[in-house]
Amino acid sequence: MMTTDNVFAVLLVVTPLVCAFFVMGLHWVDRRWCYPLAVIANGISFISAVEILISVVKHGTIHYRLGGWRPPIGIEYRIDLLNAVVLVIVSTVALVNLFASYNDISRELPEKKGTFYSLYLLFLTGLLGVVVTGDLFNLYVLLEITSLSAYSQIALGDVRRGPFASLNYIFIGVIGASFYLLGVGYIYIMTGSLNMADVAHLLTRLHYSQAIFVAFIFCMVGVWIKMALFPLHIWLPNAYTYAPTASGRVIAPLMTKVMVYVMIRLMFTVFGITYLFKVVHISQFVVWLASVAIIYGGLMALSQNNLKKMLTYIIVSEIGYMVGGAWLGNKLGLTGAILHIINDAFMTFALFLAAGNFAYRLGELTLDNFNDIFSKMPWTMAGFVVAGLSIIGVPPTCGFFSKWYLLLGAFAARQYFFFVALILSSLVNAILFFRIFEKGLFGGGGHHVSVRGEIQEAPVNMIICLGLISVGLVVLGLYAGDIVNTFIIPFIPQGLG
Amino acid sequence: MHYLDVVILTMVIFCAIAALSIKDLLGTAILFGAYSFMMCLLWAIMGAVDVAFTEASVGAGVSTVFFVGAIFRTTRRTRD
Amino acid sequence: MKKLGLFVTIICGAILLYATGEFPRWGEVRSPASLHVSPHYIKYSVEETDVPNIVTSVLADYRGFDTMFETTVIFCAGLACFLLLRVFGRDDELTPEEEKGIFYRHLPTGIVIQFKKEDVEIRHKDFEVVDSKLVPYDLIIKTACRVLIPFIQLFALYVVAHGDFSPGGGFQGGVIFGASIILLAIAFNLRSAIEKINEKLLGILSALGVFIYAGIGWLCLLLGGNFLDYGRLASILPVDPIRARALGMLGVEIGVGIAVMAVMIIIYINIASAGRHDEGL
Amino acid sequence: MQHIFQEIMGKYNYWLYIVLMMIGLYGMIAKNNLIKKLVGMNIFQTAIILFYISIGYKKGGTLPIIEIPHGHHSISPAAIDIDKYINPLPHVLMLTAIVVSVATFGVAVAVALKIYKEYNTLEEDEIRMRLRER
Repeated sequence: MMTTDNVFAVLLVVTPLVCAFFVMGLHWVDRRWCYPLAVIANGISFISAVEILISVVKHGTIHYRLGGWRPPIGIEYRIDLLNAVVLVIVSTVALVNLFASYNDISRELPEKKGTFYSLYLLFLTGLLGVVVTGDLFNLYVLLEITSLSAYSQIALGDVRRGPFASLNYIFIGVIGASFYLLGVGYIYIMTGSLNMADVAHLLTRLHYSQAIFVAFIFCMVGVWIKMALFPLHIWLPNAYTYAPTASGRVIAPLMTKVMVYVMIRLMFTVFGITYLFKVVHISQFVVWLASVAIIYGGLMALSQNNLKKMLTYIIVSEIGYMVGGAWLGNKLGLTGAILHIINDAFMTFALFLAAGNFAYRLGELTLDNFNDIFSKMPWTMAGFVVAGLSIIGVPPTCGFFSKWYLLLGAFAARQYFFFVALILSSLVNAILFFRIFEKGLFGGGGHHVSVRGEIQEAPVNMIICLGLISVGLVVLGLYAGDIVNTFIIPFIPQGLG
Repeated sequence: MHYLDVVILTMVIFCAIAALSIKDLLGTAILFGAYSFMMCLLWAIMGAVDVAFTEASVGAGVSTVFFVGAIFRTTRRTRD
Repeated sequence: MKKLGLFVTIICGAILLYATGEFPRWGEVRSPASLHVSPHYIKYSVEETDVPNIVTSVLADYRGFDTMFETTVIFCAGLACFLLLRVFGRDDELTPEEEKGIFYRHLPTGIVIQFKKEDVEIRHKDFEVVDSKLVPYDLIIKTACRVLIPFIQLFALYVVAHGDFSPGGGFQGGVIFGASIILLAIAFNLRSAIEKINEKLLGILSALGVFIYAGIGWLCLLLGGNFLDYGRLASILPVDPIRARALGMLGVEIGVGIAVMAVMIIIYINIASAGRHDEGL
Repeated sequence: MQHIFQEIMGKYNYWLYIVLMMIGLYGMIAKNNLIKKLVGMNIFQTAIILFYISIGYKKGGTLPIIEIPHGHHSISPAAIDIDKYINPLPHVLMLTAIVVSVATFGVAVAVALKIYKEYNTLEEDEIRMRLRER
């Protein structure tokens, strides 16, 4: 009756899921096996993701019918270029982080190591599932797995502030997810379907419906809450700052990027460009909001005295880039936004990796602790410099290219406020990072006795991970043109200006 | 049939407001249990028996127990 | 905060209200939602899956993938409660009363006595350790629960097994089974419940339950079908593909039931004792 | 007049779900006690579930369990009248949503207990005050 589809599509999600159960079981049997199993599971996901990307580039969109049912009846996985690229990003970042976090977890959560890895794998499952699915409700369920594991990982962090930050995140996250669910409900009552492609087809004759407009607003606001776009970002800085190092490093770069992916998927696949830019006239407003987010994030980052908190505000600002780019309504803007998803995931990951290395040796991450850090931790600092330059947007690194596309897009769309915000943000980032570089180089060896004794370079595995990612930033920059041509241009929907 | 529906809907809203405004957390827990039970009746009327069954066992049953457990481990008093 | 809350709430309410004008009437038979996808389920559920309860067939088969993740959500909650709350040993200070010694209750009479720590350790079936004198002890409740619990558990098993034909299924059955153990923990005390079904077992059961679900999915994959395509199970079961779907669903429901049962108990014991696994409520 | 009355009778279920949702949302944002916020969260989620269940309802429809005629093992698709059975899809979705909400609730309670252990209070403003003191 039915043929089998590309098996990697399901291996990708189910392997970490099944291994999470084994890791949980092994926690009571022999804890030494938990870590290798987690690495293996993550590795299989990574290989599947790469395999899928190659297959999509060669043969086009992959369909996988779960349970063998045809799409609107059953759940379908539909993987095009955008999914495939984001899948590779997610699995790479999670895998590298797993290598880097071995020491942190042994130090921060020695007793509950096994169960923590189980939670980590569930988080990965959720993210991959959100990216790969082609069903609106399935997306909600996986979003909740992701969020639930993120909440509990954050609550495990800083004893004093972690749980409170986590509970705030829970409340706001539940509002976001429920808004999304409401939006889906409104779509369902008007169309009767939950499959994205099917809904997109049915929506073409419902463009001027009030209910669909409300559904659109609620889906978007829900996603914005989850990704922390400017006025809805209040949960993010605390939650990401006080998470355990190992989880903060993966939650911070991935959660927001995946939510941006969800936004782009909803916008361009489900609602379609005609609806976005011809029927609903909110793009001007959203781009404006994104510009405010960029400036606000930058200014708040300037006023922080803690490196991790500063980085979280940089994330708030980067979200503005991607949202603004996607809503510019032209090819260049969308290209920039998607390229920035790729680049920003790795840039923020590199920054958080470096912050993790510093935290491992310094303990507190107040900026004064960075005095003369270049001589103590040269390799970590080198990686940090590359990541910082990339965030600022200095040419050979990848940050420059996505920013360039966004600037061109803003100019073409005559969104000069967004244009100015982008340039201003580069300046602010330059001040932010050069302030730290300057301290690290010329800060003088004032007080150098940290809680953890003599400061030295971070463990080798952490250095290697950071080095890998920072070299990756330059490589991504050098091949930016190829990435745009192979992965992004074919995805851009026809009809964008 | 219609009237029963309206009466239960009113009770649901009443329970929700009461659960949020009462100053004793144990009372909140019990009212929340009542709220869940009313909700479950409402769904049973609308023919969603499976959902009603789940809500009866989860919302009115286990959730309330979790609530009471949490209140027992923390405090009963609140200012709002 | 109050004003902000009111403002946000009213805005949301107004936007939602604005859209209801276009909705089909409540109870409308020919609404878009009941004309597009759902007729397929109603018409073909029996023919394609041999399960008359459409909710079960959609839950476990047509949209079985959702349900697998729903069970994973529950598993994740249990894991999170364990990770967040469980403390090993007693981390806080003892109350002055407890410092003097350990309380024992003589079960036949209900009298509580206290021994100094160093003195003796009583291991006798008539005595049990309690935390303080205030823990109530009621023979009537205990006896009533002792009678009630087997019936609750029997009902839970019925709900799991009969989910194909009547309301119910793995999730409800699992919650009811878990509730029976929670009842035991409330009526007696947490310690005696944990003695019956210990933490390690619960952890492994919760993982096992979800693993049964995912494992059946894998099995279908290995037998050459798509993930969760229960029809493929027919090649190892002595039935036709349609019946195999019903059996696959039953297997999956059992997995859900086990996982949910274990997780409900894990959450309860961790919340009721704040992770110390002592007397409980 | 007749029209307005019909409109009210046809939509009141949706309106009341909105009222419930507003109550829950308000409780979640404006209440100070963390347990109260949790109650608000649950009310909010059940209101959405009520909305979905309302979508599925059909007047005169019966439970979504197919009646197989006595003495038969199966029933042919042609013999089933789709208008007779309530739409089962929202029920399935909401079973999942209930499970998700109870899972979130469990985690939230666990986190709240952890907060109580640290601050010895569940009032949000007191916790914020303590945080500022440090």
